[in-house]
Amino acid sequence: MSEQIIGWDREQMAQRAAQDIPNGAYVNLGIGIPEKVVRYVLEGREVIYHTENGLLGMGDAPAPGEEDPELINAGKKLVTAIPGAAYFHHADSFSMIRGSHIDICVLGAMQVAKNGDLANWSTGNPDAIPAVGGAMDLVAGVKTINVITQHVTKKGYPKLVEKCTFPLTGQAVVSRIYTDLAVIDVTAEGFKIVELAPGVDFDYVQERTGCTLVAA
Amino acid sequence: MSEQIIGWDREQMAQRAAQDIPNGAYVNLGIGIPEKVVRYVLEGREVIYHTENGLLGMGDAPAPGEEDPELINAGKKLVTAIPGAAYFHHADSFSMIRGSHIDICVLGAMQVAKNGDLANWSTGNPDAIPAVGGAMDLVAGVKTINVITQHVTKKGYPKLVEKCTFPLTGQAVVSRIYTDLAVIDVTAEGFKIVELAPGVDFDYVQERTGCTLVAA
Amino acid sequence: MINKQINSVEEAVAEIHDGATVMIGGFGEAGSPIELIHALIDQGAKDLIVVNNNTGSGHVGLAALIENRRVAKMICSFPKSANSLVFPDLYTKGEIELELVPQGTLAERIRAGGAGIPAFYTATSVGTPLAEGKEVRNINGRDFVLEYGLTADFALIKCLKADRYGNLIYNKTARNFAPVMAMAANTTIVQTKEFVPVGDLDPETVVTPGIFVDQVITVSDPLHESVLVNAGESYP
Amino acid sequence: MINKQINSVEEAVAEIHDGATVMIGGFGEAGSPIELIHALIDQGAKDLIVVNNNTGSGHVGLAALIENRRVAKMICSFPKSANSLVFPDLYTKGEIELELVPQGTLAERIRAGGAGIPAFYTATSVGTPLAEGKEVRNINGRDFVLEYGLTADFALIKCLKADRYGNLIYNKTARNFAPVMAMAANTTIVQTKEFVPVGDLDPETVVTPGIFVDQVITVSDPLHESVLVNAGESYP
Repeated sequence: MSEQIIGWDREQMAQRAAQDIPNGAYVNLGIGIPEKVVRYVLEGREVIYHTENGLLGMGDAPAPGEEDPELINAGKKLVTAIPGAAYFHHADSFSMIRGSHIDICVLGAMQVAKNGDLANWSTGNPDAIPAVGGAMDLVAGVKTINVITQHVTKKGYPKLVEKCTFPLTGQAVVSRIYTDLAVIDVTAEGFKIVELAPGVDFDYVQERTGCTLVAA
Repeated sequence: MSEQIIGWDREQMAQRAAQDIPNGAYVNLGIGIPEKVVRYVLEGREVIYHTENGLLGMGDAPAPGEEDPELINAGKKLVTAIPGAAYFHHADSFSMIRGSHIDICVLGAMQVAKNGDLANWSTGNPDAIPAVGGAMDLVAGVKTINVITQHVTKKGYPKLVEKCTFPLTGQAVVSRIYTDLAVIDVTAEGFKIVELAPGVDFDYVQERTGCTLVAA
Repeated sequence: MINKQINSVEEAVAEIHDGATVMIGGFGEAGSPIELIHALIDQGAKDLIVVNNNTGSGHVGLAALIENRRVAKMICSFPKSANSLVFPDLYTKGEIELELVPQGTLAERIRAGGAGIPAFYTATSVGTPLAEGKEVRNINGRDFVLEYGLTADFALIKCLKADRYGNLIYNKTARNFAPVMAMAANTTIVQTKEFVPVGDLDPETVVTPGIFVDQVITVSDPLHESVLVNAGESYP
Repeated sequence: MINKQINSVEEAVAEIHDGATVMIGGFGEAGSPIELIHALIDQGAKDLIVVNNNTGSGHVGLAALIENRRVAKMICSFPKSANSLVFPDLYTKGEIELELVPQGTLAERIRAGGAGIPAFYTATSVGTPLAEGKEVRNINGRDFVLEYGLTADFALIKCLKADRYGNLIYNKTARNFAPVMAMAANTTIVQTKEFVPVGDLDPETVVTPGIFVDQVITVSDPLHESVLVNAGESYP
């Protein structure tokens, strides 16, 4: 199986995730596609983005000439600070996370299990360099964990699975998943389709998923 | 026995304690006579006074007209801030104390035992209102705990004793004691006279002490 | 749009329910949100558990809240400052409960509550009556007691400047417990001397980021507790 | 007089001994004290235990310290950023040790070390391989792991402005780990872009009070790690 040619692209996935962020939410964005969410705040809403390296009120990338190498996000990309922002140190920043003050976190994933288990930090390959960053803190502390991910791996394996085979980041933490094919909730009955991408049907998604889906 | 009429007065006790504070020390002062120490920094020395309610770089009382009811010390008396001061919140303030960043604390005492046990927060009287403030944090965290106290209580009972009868603030914490009669170190051999107040002799101090003193 | 500004102290304290745990900022009068406390007295909530370093002075502010029999229990470090009359009287009569906590442990327990740390070890109080009944653990040769994080339903705090996001800065030693209480409370209610436009506060100097703040009410000319106490006033 | 200013980066790092634990500020290049790290390479201390969120980029700064085989062990959360070449190579060969710590736990362990908290509980990592071998305790129905405070012999950090008392302010997200590392190290060595007279920094806005700082060296025009990496530079 090659890369998906139907469904949402990366920008559309970010845009779809942004739609579910209510006015006034405090939101942390993981590295990768989630970083793009910052661009898609809906008209009439204000959302405050937190980056765990010490900024509340993160804005999008700076205009050319406005870059400061000491103003970056958790992915070490150049960002800006909105009016009304605040800087703080790392322990204070993770107090916001661990203390459940952040409302929503949007993360990438390697695997999500139907009970909401998340694996996004290690393949468990003993030769790989393990690197966890703030992922375990985020899933343990943030009220709502959403995931943006391609529905399958580059090799075509399902990322939504019965049970994670990779080492866990956190147990039963994921609420909602935005893939290129669908928006899917983690429910007591398992993965439930909330919305299908244009031109994608249930069976198409089911074929590419590692466990039985529940229809909307 | 009535109040001491020989020996050092309260200002002199504070002044004597100040002599032992080296240049560059970070010092916390307890409520009562210790508060007066701030006035007696020796010529040529700079000492940074910490007050646990959130100020490093505390100065003496404000000049008339300069008072701010929101600039007070731990005894809730009006103070000033020196140039180079810093304000911080209570948890940060006690990080300085608990984390052993304060070099010297000068406290009042109800009793000091010859092994350095300190009692300065409660008589243990079940009818009294217990109040501990920051005393237990200070004795647990500050590198050197010195005490300024009258040598005996108002009723004439010794405050330097074999063993404290009042509930402890901390165990084996006191290094040096400044009384109206003498400067006394807590040593492995017990209380050792370092210096006698003018006109006071060893026997006079010994008579007013609850255990055997070691001469200088 | 985010706007945490509200229009009256009455509205600010309206949701505080009987039995609520309420953290109240201030060390003595510095930082005491006296208008919010008086509004809470007017509002009538009772059986409160109040966390403050002290128990108030005279017959206004926190002392008046206690005197009006709204407080079932105080969690504090120093309940008998000069001019503390009300609490000692009720405590002696056995009509109010006290949990006495060393000041640094109190600050750290509040900070832990806000930071999602359920418990921590500290050397403070080891070997004293305040460690009785607490778990003691030897770590690297020294004894420490286990202390638990402290959270609250509400915090009432006072600041110098606030914006509509709830970003706050404070005045001098009035800062004291407010920043950690703002972290530890489910709903943080702030009285500010000045309300400023978003962008006025320098992001490098914000002490309490708006994430910890829920409601902001402007009290431009706050009462001074010591002035009221010296004048012999009482509330209501 | 108190004067923590020193005259050269060589003098600043002179006392760092073989086997020392050294906390190094910075999240990626933001806040990385690159001149102090290069001075440490020149100084020659080895078998260091280094605490940093990452492992450096390219062949300069922290990556160069590792490449020059001065680091026996890294304590970090994310050792393989973009442009991290040196550490992964040595780690794969088994020539450097790694203690992987979740980022928030790392920050809190450093803060605890500085605050005199020997250990605390956190929910982070529960049920994951990083909790293996750690004490788990159920508190109010949720599992938490026990984590220990982290201290160091030295901290090397970077700031924007400093005075002779060692009061510091930072620039934007370059603040990151520096304030807690300054608390947790026995000797804190700071490189500042500007050295200002005592009294210039507003007491309300000081981020790191001087009590946590031992030595201040002015580096007015610091190197940018990303510029050096993009130019393919290596140190020494």
